[in-house]
Amino acid sequence: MAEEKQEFWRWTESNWKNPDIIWKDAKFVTVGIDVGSVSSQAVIMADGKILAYGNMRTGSDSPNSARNALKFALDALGDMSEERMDYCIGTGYGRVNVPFADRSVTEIACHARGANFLYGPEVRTVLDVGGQDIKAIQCDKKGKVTNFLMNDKCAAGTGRGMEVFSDLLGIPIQEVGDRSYEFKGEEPPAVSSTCVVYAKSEATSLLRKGWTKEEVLAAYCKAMADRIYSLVERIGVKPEFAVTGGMAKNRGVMDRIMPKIGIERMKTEWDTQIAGAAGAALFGYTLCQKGKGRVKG
Amino acid sequence: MAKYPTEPLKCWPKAKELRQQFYRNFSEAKEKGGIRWMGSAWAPDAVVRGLGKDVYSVTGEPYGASCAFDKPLSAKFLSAAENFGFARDLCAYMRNYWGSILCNEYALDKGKFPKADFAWSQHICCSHAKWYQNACELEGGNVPLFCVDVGAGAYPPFEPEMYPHRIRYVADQMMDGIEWMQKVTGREYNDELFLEAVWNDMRLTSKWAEICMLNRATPAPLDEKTIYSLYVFGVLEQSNAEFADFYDELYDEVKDRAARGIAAVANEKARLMTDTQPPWGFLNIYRYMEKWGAVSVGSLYTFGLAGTWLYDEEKHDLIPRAMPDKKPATREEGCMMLADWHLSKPEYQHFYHPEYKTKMMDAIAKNWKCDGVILHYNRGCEGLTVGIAENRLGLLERGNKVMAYEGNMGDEREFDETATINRLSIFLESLGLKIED
Amino acid sequence: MISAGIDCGAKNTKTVILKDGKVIGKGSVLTGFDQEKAVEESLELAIREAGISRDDIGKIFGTGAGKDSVRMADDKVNEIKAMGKGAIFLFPNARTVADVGAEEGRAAKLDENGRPADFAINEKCAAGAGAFIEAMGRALETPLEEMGALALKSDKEIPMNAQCAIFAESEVIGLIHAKTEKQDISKAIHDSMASRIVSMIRRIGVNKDVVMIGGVAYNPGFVAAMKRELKLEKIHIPDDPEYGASLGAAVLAVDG
Amino acid sequence: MAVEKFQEWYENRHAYQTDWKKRTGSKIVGFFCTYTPEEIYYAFDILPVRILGSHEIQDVTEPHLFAMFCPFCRDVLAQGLKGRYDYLDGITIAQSCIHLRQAYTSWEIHKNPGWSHYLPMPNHVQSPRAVPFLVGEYEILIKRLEDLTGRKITDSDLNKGIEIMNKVRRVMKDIYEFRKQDNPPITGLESMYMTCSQFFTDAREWLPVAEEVKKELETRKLERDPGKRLLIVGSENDDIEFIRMVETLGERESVGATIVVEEHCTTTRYFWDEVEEGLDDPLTAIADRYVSRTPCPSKDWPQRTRLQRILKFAKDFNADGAIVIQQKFCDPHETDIPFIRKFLEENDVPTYFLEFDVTTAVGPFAIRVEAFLETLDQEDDLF
Ligand SMILES: Nc1ncnc2c1ncn2[C@@H]1O[C@H](COP(=O)(O)OP(=O)(O)O)[C@@H](O)[C@H]1O
Ligand SMILES: Nc1ncnc2c1ncn2[C@@H]1O[C@H](COP(=O)(O)OP(=O)(O)O)[C@@H](O)[C@H]1O
Ligand code: SF4
Ligand code: SF4
Ligand code: SF4
Repeated sequence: MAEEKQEFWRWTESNWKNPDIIWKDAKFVTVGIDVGSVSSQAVIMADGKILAYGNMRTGSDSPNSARNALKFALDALGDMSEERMDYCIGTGYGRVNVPFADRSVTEIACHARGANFLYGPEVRTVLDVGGQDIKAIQCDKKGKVTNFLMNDKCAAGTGRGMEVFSDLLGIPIQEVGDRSYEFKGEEPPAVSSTCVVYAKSEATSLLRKGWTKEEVLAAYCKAMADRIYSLVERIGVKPEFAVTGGMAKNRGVMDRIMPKIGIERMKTEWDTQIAGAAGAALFGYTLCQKGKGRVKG
Repeated sequence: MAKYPTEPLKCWPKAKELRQQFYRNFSEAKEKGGIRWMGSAWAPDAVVRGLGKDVYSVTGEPYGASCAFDKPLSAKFLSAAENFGFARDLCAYMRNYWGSILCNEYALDKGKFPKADFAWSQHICCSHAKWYQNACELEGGNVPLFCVDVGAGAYPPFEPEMYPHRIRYVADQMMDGIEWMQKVTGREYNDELFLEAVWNDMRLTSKWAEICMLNRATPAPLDEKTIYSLYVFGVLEQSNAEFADFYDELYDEVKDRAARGIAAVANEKARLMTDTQPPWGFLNIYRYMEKWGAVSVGSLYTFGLAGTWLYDEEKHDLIPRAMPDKKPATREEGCMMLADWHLSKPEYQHFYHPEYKTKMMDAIAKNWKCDGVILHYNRGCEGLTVGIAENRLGLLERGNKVMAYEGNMGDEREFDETATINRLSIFLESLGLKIED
Repeated sequence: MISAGIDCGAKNTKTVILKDGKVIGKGSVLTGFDQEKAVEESLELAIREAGISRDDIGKIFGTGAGKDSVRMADDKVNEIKAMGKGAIFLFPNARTVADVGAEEGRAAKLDENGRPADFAINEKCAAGAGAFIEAMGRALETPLEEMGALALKSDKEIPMNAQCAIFAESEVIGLIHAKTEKQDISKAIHDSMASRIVSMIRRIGVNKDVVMIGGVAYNPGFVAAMKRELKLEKIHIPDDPEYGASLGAAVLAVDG
Repeated sequence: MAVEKFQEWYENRHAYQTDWKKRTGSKIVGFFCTYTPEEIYYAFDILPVRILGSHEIQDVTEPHLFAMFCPFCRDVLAQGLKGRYDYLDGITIAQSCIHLRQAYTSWEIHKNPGWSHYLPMPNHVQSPRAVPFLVGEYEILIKRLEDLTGRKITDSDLNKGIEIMNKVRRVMKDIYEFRKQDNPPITGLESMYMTCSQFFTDAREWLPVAEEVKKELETRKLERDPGKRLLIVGSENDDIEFIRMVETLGERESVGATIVVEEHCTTTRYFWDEVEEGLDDPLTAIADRYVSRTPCPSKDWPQRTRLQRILKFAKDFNADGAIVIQQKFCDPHETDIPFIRKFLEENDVPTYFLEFDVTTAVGPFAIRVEAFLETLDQEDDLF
């Protein structure tokens, strides 16, 4: 009875090209590479505008992940060679392993700067929920970090946990958000353990009690929302509030956090996963403008 | 089939009324023109009594426990304390208390949190003085604080003698405290009231120990879940005359129960003892044990926090400490007597060495005829859990059956009910018991 | 008399059929979501191997995290009791037994009748169980079955700190980046988990005759790490360690 | 370089101590807390050595310490249980926090140290009653030490002890002066080796080396960019790896830092205050010093006197920012931390708060520290 094992946690990778920009006229082409624990992005900018990006899963080898992400973005663009880059900044968990980067900046600074770009300068509080980390960041109007908090030694409540869970229930990760609202009656109470490792036993026992998959999902999303919120609560929310990282796409968790915060989160057309890489590319652009770019030889 | 006859406690309604009155007094103190103070359950409250008959306290630990019973409220308090920046592993009572101030909400009648005129406490666990130091600061920084350090060494027989300079140290701080109280309240100190209070303190704590002695009977006339509602008087205010009188009454009733063979739990088959505060929001675990015929008959915690005992090395027994021959006559004598009395508190001894506590616990296990010991590794209280892992080893070595579970007296997030029930079942089964449905 | 013990674990459900003190049938299936189905299937497998019919079985005892799903059981026993009995049945000298399964690690001190005198169960988030190594295998891109053998090739000591399985994953990836040999990483993973289990065993006291059961005992890398941590020459491990608790349940069904 | 000697001592504490015993034929007593009056031990010609952890992962303390006791006290107890200190002639603790007390009592129960003494160091150090009480305790201690050594001491022995410890304190403070320079000729790491090595060695042998280091520093120049100047506030901390990580960030990343001063019980809280010399009653002088030194938070009440001292350090050493370290489960410090952070922020010292565990890898802390340093950059190239 060998079934084809489907991997429900595999969120879709994507790349994109901005059709409106002719990069050949650009003064500076800068690149930001964000190698996260789960995903890697490359954002290519022409004079501070996004030209193209690539967003894919991180492999077990981050130098390659960086290269692949860049290649993915260049593929979207089609006609640019790596040599055209004026400056490249690495960020994220694997930032020191980006072989072609000129410099690295922490993902905390990059996400704040990126959020400032994706959402606009009104952003003061940024929540980044990625694969392993939850970060609550406060920043000024320039996107400079003024304060931040990170989760401690437990991965509960992070994107990776959601991946494991979606796989377990056999619900594709993109559908998790909507499915978590498809149940009748009252919202079930949060599960008690958001531990990634123990999620399975908890889910099993709930399903056995007669819960539907959707209810289990709702209970899990709620628990994750509680966990994430506790970090946000500790730093305090100053408006405007924006969310970056992959979890921003999961309304099952996000829509359960927002009522607690009490204000709306900002909206963007951009892919929230590219915030870090976009911030990095922007820093590169600023450096180039100040004449502190790469010394070409 | 029930093995033993059982009856409700006659003085139960009175206990309830006394407790409620106590909490009400604190919130209404101002309307009566009285004085309000805050401090620990272990604070020498007799000293404050010299300020007059209208001084009322909120006692931090029982207050923290009261919060814990209301889980949503407690969750709110705890998160307020965390948001202020306090670590989650700090004393759970303390965090509930600070949370109440931060939210300005009194858990006992849902009104505003009554601001105290001053704080008066003692210090032995790392948190006691810091608790009220921070509480004063959170109240706006204008509540004065005085703490008496009682970390002056263990009491005999755990030390060869009670060195005079140790009693002096504690008594002198009380003397200073009296001066300080007069200054911060502007009131004249009444030594007579004080001396009376010292006597009441000794009377109450010694009587409580006598009451606990009665629980040596089989079947036990009191179970620990009931004890929790009764020992609290010795925790709320030890020098309270009304409370001391109540214990006299209680003593008579329990004595009568023991004589007539009235059980607290009808199907008592095995006797247990526990340690440290229970997870207050989950006292139903005691009910669960009863289903197995297992009755917890007490603990060093309930016996020793409200009672004064001396450990007898030779008999390997805990003996209620006898009242002094005569009442103190002067302020200084009162302070010396009170200091000496307090320093002998069983619950102070383990701060110096776990071995002392192991001895006292083993004495309870043997003399109260316990079949097993359940230790609560209480994440909410470092003070009472200090050395607990060594107590476990020491009790095992002395032939006791011991079980430990992790939990928290005041932070429900750290208590796993299912896992604990599972563990309890394994343990009770290993004692040869079987659950009755 | 013929008896059966069924251990419905977090990952696997195992059945042992016992006839006059001899194991005549065994069956193990993945527990999955439907525990009752798993129980039925594992019992079926064991019955088939034993070559008996269901009616031949006099008594069935259930145990394990999902013991309530063993509907046909005459009685249920807790995991500690079952593992103790199983261990003493296999090794009459055993006084300390550890059972490491997919999601739970347990240890017990036994009296001469195999009754637990003291026990410990890992706390909710120790990540000190089989699932930890499985998760690490994924990060190392190595099948679980090869993890142990790989570890045996190494004699390096690399401390691994992360207690969280997920963070350990990134620690592993960090080590890969630092060009650490796979075998050394694997050893570090096993060492760190063994250290966690040994901590738990020490809580109840270590005797020289330590028995280990549970699926993780199949893993030679883990066993070697346990010996190192416990400073023991030998740890007793039965041929089919994962059946330890179900065997105990089957024995208890006879003994009562 | 003399400064390297400190590291050598730090790393080879056991070799040094066993050798010292062989050489001198005298006794060594291990102490668990810096409230131990080392002067009195020196008066008896006993070598007091502080017991610190080894930062290794261990599995021996689990039966003795329940999970919520601090990793530092676990690490310390592990040293004893693993037999690393079997050469000691006794152990002692001065009453400070109850966590460390557990390590001490478990050690006492399971290792049979021969001689042990619990000193009830008063907690109410702001009370005038503390000094007379402590003198009473010192008298008991002296009797116990007479039992251990079989000899009696005089005031002049005590004065000798005072002199030794005061010299140590003075030279450390002198060396700390160098850290005020724009590019300090001594790193935080070296400085940590200095203070800790003193715990492990005979002060009389340590002192000449320290004096030499003092001279060296007058001309020493370090070929490194000091980066941001940091003050570290925390509980026990001899986490060499952490300090190394912070001070080498600049080699890997675009921001770097130097630790210029700390408020730790391994550093300034331990040595900053001296015993007044030349008083009639040396015991009272010693008691006075321990009662009035920078307190550990569990003794810092009713006034919170630490705040001003910490701020003064920040100003005197011109710190750009402070990292407030919370040792996991360290209750005494945890009760102060929110107020310290608030106070420093109000006084324009940016702070970052770090929950710490001496036995975990420093890796995950790197990103936090680095991001904090980024926020300190005033004229940031990136904006
Ligand atoms: N389309 C999507 N829908 C829902 N969740 C998603 C989607 N894409 C990614 N995620 C979630 O985001 C997580 C990855 O977040 P990301 O910020 O990219 O991580 P990091 O940068 O830390 O590697 C995944 O683990 C997954 O839970
Ligand atoms: N051949 C093997 N090699 C290594 N590990 C194994 C092997 N077989 C099983 N395991 C480990 O054993 C665990 C399952 O053990 P088991 O005792 O059946 O668990 P449970 O009772 O919790 O279901 C798995 O998580 C796996 O790590
Ligand atoms: S930790 Fe325990 S002993 Fe200490 S103040 Fe809190 S309740 Fe009291
Ligand atoms: S609870 Fe789970 S996710 Fe959290 S630290 Fe433990 S293993 Fe990791
Ligand atoms: S002061 Fe803090 S770090 Fe130091 S031993 Fe005590 S609890 Fe541990």
